[in-house]
Amino acid sequence: MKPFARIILFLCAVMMLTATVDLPDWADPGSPASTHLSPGFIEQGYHETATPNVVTAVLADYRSYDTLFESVVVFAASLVVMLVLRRTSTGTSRIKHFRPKREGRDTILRGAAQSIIPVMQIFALYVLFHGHYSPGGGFQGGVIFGASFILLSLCYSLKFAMQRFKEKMVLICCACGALLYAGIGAVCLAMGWNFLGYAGLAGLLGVTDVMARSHGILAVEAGVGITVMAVMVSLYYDLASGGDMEEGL
Amino acid sequence: MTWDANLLWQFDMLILLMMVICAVAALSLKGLVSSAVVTGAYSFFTCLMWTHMMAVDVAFTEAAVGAAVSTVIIVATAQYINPWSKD
Amino acid sequence: MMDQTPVFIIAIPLFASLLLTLIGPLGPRVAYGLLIGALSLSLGASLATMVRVVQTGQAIHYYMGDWLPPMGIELVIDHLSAAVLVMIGVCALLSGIYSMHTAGQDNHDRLNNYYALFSLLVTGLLGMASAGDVFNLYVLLEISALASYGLLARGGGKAYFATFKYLVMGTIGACFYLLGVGYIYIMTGSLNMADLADILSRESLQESVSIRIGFTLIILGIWTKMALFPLHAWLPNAYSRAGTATACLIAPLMTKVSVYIMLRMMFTVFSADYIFNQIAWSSLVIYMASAAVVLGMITAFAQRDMRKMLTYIIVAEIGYMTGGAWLANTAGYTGAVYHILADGLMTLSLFMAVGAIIYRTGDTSANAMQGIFRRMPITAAVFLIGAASIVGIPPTCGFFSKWYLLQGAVQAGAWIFVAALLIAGLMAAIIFFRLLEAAFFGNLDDEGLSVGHSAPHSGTGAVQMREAPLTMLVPLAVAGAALLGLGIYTNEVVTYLIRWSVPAGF
Amino acid sequence: MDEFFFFIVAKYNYWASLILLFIGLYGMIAKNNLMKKIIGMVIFQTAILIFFVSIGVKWGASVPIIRFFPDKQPLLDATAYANPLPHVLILTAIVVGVAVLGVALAILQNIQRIHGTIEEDEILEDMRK
Repeated sequence: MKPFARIILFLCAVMMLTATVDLPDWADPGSPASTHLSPGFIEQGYHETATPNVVTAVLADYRSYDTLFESVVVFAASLVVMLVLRRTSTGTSRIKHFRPKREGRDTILRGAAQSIIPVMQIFALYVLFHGHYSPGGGFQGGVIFGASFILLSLCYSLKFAMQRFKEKMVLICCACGALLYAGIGAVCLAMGWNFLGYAGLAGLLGVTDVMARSHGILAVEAGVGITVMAVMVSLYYDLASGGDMEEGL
Repeated sequence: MTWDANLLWQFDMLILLMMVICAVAALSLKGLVSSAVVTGAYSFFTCLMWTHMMAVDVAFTEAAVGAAVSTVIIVATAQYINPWSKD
Repeated sequence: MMDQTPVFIIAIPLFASLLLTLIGPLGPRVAYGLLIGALSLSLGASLATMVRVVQTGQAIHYYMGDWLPPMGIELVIDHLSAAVLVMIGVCALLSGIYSMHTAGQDNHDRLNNYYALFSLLVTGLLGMASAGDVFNLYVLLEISALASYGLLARGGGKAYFATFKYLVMGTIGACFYLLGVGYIYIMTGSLNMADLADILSRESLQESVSIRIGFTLIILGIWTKMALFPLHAWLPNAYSRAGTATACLIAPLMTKVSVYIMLRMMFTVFSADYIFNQIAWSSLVIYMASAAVVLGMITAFAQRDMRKMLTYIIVAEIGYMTGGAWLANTAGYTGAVYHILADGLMTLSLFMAVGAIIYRTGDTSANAMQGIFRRMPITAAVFLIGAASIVGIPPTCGFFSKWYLLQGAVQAGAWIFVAALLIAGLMAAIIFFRLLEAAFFGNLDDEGLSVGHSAPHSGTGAVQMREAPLTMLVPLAVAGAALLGLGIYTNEVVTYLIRWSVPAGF
Repeated sequence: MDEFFFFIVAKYNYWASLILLFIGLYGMIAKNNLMKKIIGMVIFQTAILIFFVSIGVKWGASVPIIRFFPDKQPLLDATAYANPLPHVLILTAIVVGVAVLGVALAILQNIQRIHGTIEEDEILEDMRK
C-alpha cells in the first residue's frame, strides 16, 4: 500500500505542478478573480453597508448565510466532542503517558495570568466591536476571549476555570450565539425582507437601510463571537480532561 | 509585470521554505508533543505569510486559532496517548 | 409568505437543533416532540415549494439577505432539487419518528444533544440540496459530515476506529472539493453556480488545463464522499457499526445527497457538452460503476451480518446511479435521478426493518431472520417489499429505475454496464432469497414449531407475535407503502419532475 | 534570464502550496500513527487555504480596509485593495478546519481508550482478536 501511495502521490504532484503554467500569474491585478466580483465588493460595499473593513462587510452581510453555517459548524463540533467524549463516571482512571509538570504553576505564572487575562478579555471585546474599522470581528474576538479562559485553566487548574465558566453555561452560550445570529435573520424575515436581509432592521432601530446593515453586522458578529468563545472553551474542557472534567493539562 | 516594494518575494520564499521544513519535520518527528509544537510553528509561519499577502483578517484568525487553540488541544490530547510514534 | 418557503425548509431544523441543546432539563419527550415537529414543518415547506415549482414550471431563486447573485448567496430550487428535498424530508421524518426507542437504547444520557445533532445533519443535507453557490455547498457538506461523525461515533467500541477512517476520507474528499473550487474560482472569479455555468461555457475556457484539474478534483472529492468503487473502503465499517437510529438516518441520505451534488456539478456548473465531449472519461467511469455494482453485490453476498450486507448493497447502488449519470443520454439520466429517490426509500425501509428485527432479537447476524414472518409479520412484509425493490420486481419503484438504467445503457451501447446490471439483479435475488427463505420457513428454535408453516397467521397460538413498538412500526409501514406508491406513480414523477431537469445536450 | 526569473516569481506561491498539499496528503495516507494522520490533515487543509489566499493578492494593493482621504472621502479604487472574497472564504474554512480537528482528536482519545494504542497496525490486530 505504502509504495503504491507514494508513486501515485508523486505522479499527481508532478502533474499538478506542471499544470500551474496555465494559472494566471500570481498577484496579477488583471486576473479573472480580481476583476469579476471583487471590484463590486470594494466599490459598492462601503456605500451599501457603511463598513470600511470590506472583509467584515462581505463576511457578515453579502455572504452572511455562509457565516451563519460557519458558526453552526463550530457549534456542531462542540456537540460532537461532548457526545463522543463526555463521561459522567469518574471511576475509570486514565493513564497519562505524558504528564506536564504540576509544580510549574508557581506564583509568577499565576501573577502573570492575573495581569494578562483582563487585558486579553478587553482586547477581545475591542477586536469584536471594532471589526468594522480594523482587522478582526466575531471569530477573532471570540477565539481570544476563549483563549483567556484556556490560559486561566493552564495557569491555575481546570476546576478553577470551571468555577468561573461552568460547563452548563458553556453549552448554553454555544447555542445562544448561533441562536442570536439566526434570530436576527428571522427578525428580518418577520419584517418582510428575506432571511438575513438586515435592512429589515431599519424600521425597528429607526435608522437608514445602510446603517441598519452596519448594525446588523455588529449584532451577528456578537453572536458569532459568543458561539466561538464558548466552543473553544468547551473543546478545551473536554479534550484536556479526557471527558471526565477532573484534571486539565 | 511591474515590480512593487510591498511584496518582497525573497521574504516570501524564505517563509515558504520554513513552512515546508516545518511540515516535513512535523510529520517525521518521533515525539508527538514536539510534533504538535512544530505544527504550531507551521501555523505561525502561515500567519506571517498571510500578513505578507495583505490578508490581515485571515492572519489574525490563524494566529488565534491555528497557532494557539489548535496547538493547545493537540498537546492536550497528546498527554493521554503514547507520546512516541513508530514512524 | 409563499415566496419565503425555501428558507423555512432549512431554517426550521436549524432552529430546532439550537433549541434542542437548550431544553435539556425538560426531558426526552419534549425533545422528541420538538424534533418531530420541526421535521414535519420542514417537510411541509419542501412540499409547498415542490408544488410551486411544478405549477410554475421554473426554478425558484431565493436571495439570502436580499443580495442579488453573483455577489450574494442564493438558494435555487429547481425540479431536481425539489424532488431530492422532498425525499430527504420524508426519510428524515420517518427515521426521526422511528428513533424514539432506538435512540434511547443507544443514548442513555444526553439524548437531547443527540437529537440536536440529528437535526443538524438534516439541516446540512437540506441545505446542500438547495444550495446555489459552490462554496456554500462546501460549508454545508462539512456540517453534515461533522454531524455524521458524531452520530456514527456514538456507536461505541469498534465504531470509533471506523469513524476515524471515515473522518480522514471525508476530510480528503471535502478538501479536494474545496481545492477544485479554488481552481475554478481562480479562472472565473465567481462562485455562483449559474454565473459559473455562464462563464465556463466560453470558448476560451474549454481547453483550459486548470479548469480540467478543477473539475477532476471536484469529482474526485465527491466520489470519495459518496464511496464510489475504488474509494468505498470507509463506508461499510462506518455504517454497520453505528446505532440503529443513526444508521437509518445516515445510510439512506448521505450518499444519495452526494450523488445529487455530483449531478449538480456535472450538469449545472459544467455542461453535458464539456463533460462528454471535452473530457472523454465516460467509458472509464462506466467501467468503475460496473465494477462497483458487481463487486458490491458479491461482497454483500459474502456477509453474514445483515447490516454489513446492506452497506455493501449501498456501494452497489452508488454504482447504478453513477453509471446512469455518465451514460450521457436521457434514459440513463432519468434512471439515475429516479434511483436517487427510490434508493433513498428502499435503503430506509430495509435498514428500518433490519433495525426492528435487531431491536427485538438482539442479533445482528442473518440468523435473526429465522421465522420472522410469524413473529413480526409487518416488519417482514416491509423487508420483502424493500428486497423486491432492490432486486427490481415490477410493482416496486426499484424495477422502474433499473428499467430506465437498462434502457439508457442499451442506447449508449455500454454493454458492460448492461451485463453488470443484470448480474447484480441476479445476485440481489439470491441474497434476499436466502434471507427470505429463512424468514418464511425458518425454524423457531425457541418455540419448537414445525418447519413449513408459510402462512403467517396460521399459528395455533403457540407462535408469539412480538412486533416492534408502534413508533417503529408506523414509519416502517409508511416506507413500505411509499416504495409501492412511488412505483405506481413513476410516470407522474418522471413527467412532472425529472423530465424538466434533463440537461441540455442529450 | 529575466523571463525565467519572472516565471518563477509568478508561480512559486502555487508551487509551494501544492508541495505542502502533497506533504499533508502523504501524511494522511501513508502514516501509521493516527496522530500523525491528524497533523497531516492540518497541513493539508492549510495548504489549500494558502492556495486560496494567493488568489486574492494584487501587485501594489493594500489590505482590504477602505482608507480615507484627509477630507473624509473614501478611496474606492478596486486596484488599491486586495481581493476580499478569498479572505472571507478562508476565514470560514479555517473555522471548519479547527472544528474537524477537535472532532478528530476526541475520536482519537476514545480509540486510545478502547484499543490501548493509536498505531494503525496494532489497532487492526486488536480488532481481529
